[in-house]
Amino acid sequence: MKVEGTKELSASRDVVWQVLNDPAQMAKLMPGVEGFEVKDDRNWQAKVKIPLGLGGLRMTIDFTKVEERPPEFAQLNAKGNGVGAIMNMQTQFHLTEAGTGTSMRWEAEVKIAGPVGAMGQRVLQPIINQQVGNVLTALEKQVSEAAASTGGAQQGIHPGSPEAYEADPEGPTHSTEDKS
Amino acid sequence: MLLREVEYARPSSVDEAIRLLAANEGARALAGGQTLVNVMKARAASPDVLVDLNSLDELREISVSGETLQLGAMATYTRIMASSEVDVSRPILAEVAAQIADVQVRNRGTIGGNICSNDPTNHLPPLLVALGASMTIRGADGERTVAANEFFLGVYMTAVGEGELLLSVSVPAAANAADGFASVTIGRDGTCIANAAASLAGGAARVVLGCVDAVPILLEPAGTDEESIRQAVAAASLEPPSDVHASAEYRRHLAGVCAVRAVQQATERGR
Amino acid sequence: MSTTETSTTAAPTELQKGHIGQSIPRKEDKRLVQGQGIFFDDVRRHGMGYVHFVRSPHAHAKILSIDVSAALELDGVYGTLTGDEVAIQTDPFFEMSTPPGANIKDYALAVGRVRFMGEPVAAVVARTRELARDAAELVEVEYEPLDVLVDARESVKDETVMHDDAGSNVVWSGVFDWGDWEAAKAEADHIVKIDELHFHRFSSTPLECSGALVEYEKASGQWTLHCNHQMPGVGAIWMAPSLRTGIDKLRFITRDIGGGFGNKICLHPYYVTLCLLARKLNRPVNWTEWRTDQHTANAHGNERWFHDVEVAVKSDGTMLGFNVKALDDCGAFPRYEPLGCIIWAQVTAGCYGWRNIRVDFTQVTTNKSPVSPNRGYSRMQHLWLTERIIDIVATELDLDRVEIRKRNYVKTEQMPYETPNGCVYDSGDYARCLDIALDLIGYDTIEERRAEAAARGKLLGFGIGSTLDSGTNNFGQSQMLNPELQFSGNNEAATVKLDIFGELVVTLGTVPQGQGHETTASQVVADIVGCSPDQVNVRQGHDTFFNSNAGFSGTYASQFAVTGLGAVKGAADALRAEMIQLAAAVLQCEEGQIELADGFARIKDGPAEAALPFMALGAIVNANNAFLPPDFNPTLNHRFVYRPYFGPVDVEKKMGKLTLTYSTQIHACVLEVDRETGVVEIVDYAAVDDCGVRIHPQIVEGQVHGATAHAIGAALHEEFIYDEDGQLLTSNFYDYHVPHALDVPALKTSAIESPSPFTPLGSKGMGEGGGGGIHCIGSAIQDALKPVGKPIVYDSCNPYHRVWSMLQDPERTRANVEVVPA
Amino acid sequence: MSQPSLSRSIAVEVNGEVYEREVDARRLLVHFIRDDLDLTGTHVGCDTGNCGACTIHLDGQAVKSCMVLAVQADGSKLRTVEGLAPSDDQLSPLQQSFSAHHALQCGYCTPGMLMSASALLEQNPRPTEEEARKAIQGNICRCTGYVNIVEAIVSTGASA
Repeated sequence: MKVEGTKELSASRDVVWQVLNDPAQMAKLMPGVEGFEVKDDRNWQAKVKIPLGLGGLRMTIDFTKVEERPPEFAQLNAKGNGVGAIMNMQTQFHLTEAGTGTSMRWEAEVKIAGPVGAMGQRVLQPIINQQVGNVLTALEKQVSEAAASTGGAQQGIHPGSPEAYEADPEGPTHSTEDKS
Repeated sequence: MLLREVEYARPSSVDEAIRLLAANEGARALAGGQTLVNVMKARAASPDVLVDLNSLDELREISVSGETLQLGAMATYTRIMASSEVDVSRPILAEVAAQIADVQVRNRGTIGGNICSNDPTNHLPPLLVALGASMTIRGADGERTVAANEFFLGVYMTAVGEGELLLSVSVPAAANAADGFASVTIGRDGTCIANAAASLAGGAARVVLGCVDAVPILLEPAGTDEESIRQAVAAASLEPPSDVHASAEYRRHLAGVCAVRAVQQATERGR
Repeated sequence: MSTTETSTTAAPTELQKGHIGQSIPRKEDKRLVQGQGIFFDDVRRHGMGYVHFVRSPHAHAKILSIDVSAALELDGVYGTLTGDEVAIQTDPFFEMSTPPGANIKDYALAVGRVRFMGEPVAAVVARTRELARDAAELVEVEYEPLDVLVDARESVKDETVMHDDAGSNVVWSGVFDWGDWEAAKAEADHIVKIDELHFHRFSSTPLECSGALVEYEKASGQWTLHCNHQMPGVGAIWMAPSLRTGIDKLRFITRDIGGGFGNKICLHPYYVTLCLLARKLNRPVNWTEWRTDQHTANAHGNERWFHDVEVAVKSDGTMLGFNVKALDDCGAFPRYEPLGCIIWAQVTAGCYGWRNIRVDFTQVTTNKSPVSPNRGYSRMQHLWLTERIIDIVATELDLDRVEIRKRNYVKTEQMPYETPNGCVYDSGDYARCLDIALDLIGYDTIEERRAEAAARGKLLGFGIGSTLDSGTNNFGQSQMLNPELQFSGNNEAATVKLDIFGELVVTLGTVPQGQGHETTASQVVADIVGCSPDQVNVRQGHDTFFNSNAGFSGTYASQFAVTGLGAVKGAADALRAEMIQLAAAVLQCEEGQIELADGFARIKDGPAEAALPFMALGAIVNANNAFLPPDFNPTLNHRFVYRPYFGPVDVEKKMGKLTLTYSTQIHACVLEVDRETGVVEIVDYAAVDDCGVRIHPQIVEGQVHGATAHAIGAALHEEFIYDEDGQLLTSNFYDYHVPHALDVPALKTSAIESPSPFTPLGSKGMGEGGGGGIHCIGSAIQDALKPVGKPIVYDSCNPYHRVWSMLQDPERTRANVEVVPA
Repeated sequence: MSQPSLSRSIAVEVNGEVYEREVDARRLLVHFIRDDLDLTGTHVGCDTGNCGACTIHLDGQAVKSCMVLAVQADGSKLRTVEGLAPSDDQLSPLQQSFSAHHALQCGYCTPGMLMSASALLEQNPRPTEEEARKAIQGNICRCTGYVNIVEAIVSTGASA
């Protein structure tokens, strides 16, 4: 299933790029995240309980940065292993400057395998749209927070460099999924 | 067929139910169970605690007061079909309830369960938005009323938050209201591939499409003639899901056909 | 409403017709209407464990590792089984095909690689059903996904190969060339070309899913399978060598079965896993398949493409022959295949008299659930092709669909009629059945009804589906696929005995799943031995230890009325002869003077006291035989193996008698299409059946009703649809819509009886129905849509969205068809 | 206030007899009837609540027992197919009509059909063919094509 769209973000492209490349911040975007572990700057894992309304779907998702052309393009693959569901997602982000903000064009190819598929495509597709929507709202919030706190890109520390992570908040953060 | 472990409680009052829902993270109300139990069988999404509402008889009442027909959240489809109050004050509700699934499901399934599960193919969400219904929700900090077109937020997601309970649905009473409902189903009276509801009042038409998105899509066409209805549907630039029964293009086309037929039925009923 | 006209073109066999031919209340009903039936899941054993399978979410992947440790630690788990244990303890199931298909390795669980979504990878056994599923979710399997093949047209290119041992995806291929196609092509006035037709993948989805309770007795090495396998004879032939045990160590017991329709023939992989578990854990194990498991991983019907169809036809509509390439998709493992590559040849000509037919047949594997014979097995697909050809030729050459059929039907006077490939159509009157069907749907008022419907914005159409139910396979046809196969002919066994107290006890080798064998068998015995069916106790179901079964025992392929009842008749005849001989000895008279009637053996027109109740005969043989002469040792217990005579098949020319009898089903229907939505509604439906002498008319009519409902579901709704990743999108009744009571119109049925000259009772096997409903609904849809650009129906399944797209773009479907002057 | 629990003890009257059992909250009523009470006449034919083979009467109403939790049946009166016949050797008019009209072949859907049909006849003793078809719309049969089942129900009404 192909899902795509564009999102206007208030922060500058560098700030958006910084968020997209910071596993700790990206992990917080996932709905119902209960914990994450950064393996290296290209791989990290998030434990999530995706809120599906009638209950939660527990999944362990492994993210891999596949390709990047800072600060304009990033491609991310995600492999989710849950009970009764295997998710495979390729996502691409194209960032272009739009005045002081950034216009982000994103595409995602989502594949669900296993008995969850038995719920029927016409229920799954809206659910996937919904979850992608949640990720985008969380990204927007994350990006505006980042823009506000750094007042623009921190000089001298490249987001990819190891020191950038020492000052990271410890342990799993609470779910950022706002109360609907 | 074999559910995950789950905790179960059967409160004897609404307030007790609300306390249980608020006190337990991952708790979910169990009404008729005709959707929730099946989702739990697939182990796709499982609540941790089930709060069974079937002892709360006060939620099964159907009553008319003044200009409003009030249906308790636990009113079953069978009870709605047999209710003289519904027949007198908004008969379309009984006619559509009679098209839902089969006798056994209608004996257990409830109006509250139907709209709170909000499966995109359900009959009642688009109908209640078209009728301008409103939902009464109670939580720890009191009651509030939400209009139908703000009630539905996503698949299996509504304005009813954690620790809250839907008490009832109120529908404006209008004996010979110009209401209509049309659908294209898998087999006779089967699951809806596309559906639409319409309610005409004072020359204006509320047309609501189901099955084309996670939530019912409310259209307010310029007129009630076929051309305005088709334009309103086109203007909505729908992106319906595609599945084995209908491509996005076919479902978009069916949405237009159902909208026109629902308005036609409403127009005839209104005469 | 049903009308029955009886026309007997040949004299009925010498039986005094008493109970045969009557629709007596069924013996099976009393227990079934009280919920006292015994289905396999109703059988309980102390300490039994429940099995849950760990199934692959991928359609094609390597298995890198399986870790059952977490599952074993869960409280209440008794044990597990994985593919590597199966590969060590068992041998792959024998394959019927020639290379490359012969080299496919098929084990009870996936070994090294998974090849379809839902394929069992491991099994877990626990104290309760729920615990077994919990534990199954704790088994960690690491996969490496591979390219997926979901389209036979891709698979045949062998760019991705599913079975390395075979080296190709082709299971079997061969060319059948009967008559002289080139001559027919030259003689034709027109050649109608059809690029592609598609028979879709679906199955009968019996309401009771598969399963078994399996016990193992360490002392004797005996397995007992309380199960719903519908062909234990062949099931045991697959399982015993795989389990490296004697075939007698596999005792199959069936009691009641909730429908089979062919979908319960290829259960041997599951049953071998259960046998291994029962032995490993030394505890009875129950496996109950759930609906989603059955759709994703049990038994699908054959999906078949037809390419480059050429039809040689004269201007007056006389059909000379056709040439086609067939591509059959058998899913991940052949199992009962490649038999489907030849079974269709039983009805090569369909109902028609054309003499020149060429079929280039290939069967390939794909990453989809393995196929198993499904009601109408392989003949339905081919009959659909012949009926599509007739309808497309009629539409393109503006010929009347009724006249073109009557012109080309094989005529009654030609029967027994030998087809171009050596089969013999025994009896029938196709044209007469068609007339009755057309009369039932009010054919003569069709045009008025079409106009009236058009006024309501509805497109009305009528359709015809003429099919043959070939019954009683000659398994010798398998030698046309693989000459070394030691399979030919057919057989079934039954035992009839007169007990010490005069009760008649019958045991069958067959495996009824609703066909009423206990009742029809009692009717045959009662008429032969001279008593009432109530005095005949037919033991329920199948049990290997009855010792009343044979290699081909089971209930499949529309053969019970011939093989099953043929065996019962043989045994009853032998018993009858011995009873007469004994009575004559006791009453001191000539055997010719004795008659058996109303439960007595008596001297015809003799004094009342010169009558021995059956009990007397039973008592003499069992407990009072001192006075019998030394050379006369009656047992009153006769086992008979019925064997139809076929003679050898010609393997080179691929000719021979491939089946014994041919029942006829002619279906006709009227339907309306909503022009705006493509929704189809059947407004009139008739099915006419001719299956020779009917033992129990109501049971025969019930089979026609059931086959029609299956066909209506398949023609409009039921399809196993896979996405490009090999994920099944219609994996349960939520999206796989099976017709319910409001979907099936009131069916009008009628029947004629053309007795078969080749069978003991003049009866013919029937019940599969040849897909008559699929053909006639497709025909009616094409007729209804004619005013909107004459679109061509090219698929056997036409849900609303496909009908709608045909309405939007008729040209796209017509680009498939071309009429060329010869 | 009743605290949520993983299992409960329940008392259920089935065909006139009261059964008391401790049962897991997650256990479906159909499995409770079949496995715990050994009343195996009620069957399972699907895993999405579509087929109706599990239909029983719960407090006088036809329901699918695969979509009710066993714990929900505490204090209720159930009737299953085993409770339809007035006595062991005498069938109800509906059961007799099913046999007379060959309204069953394999018998797997029959218990559920009988429960739906008997619930209909209790409310509407003389149903039309359309009413009979609507009453069993939730009961799938794969053998009979419904023709004889509808005839058996309508004729039971007619001769009542």
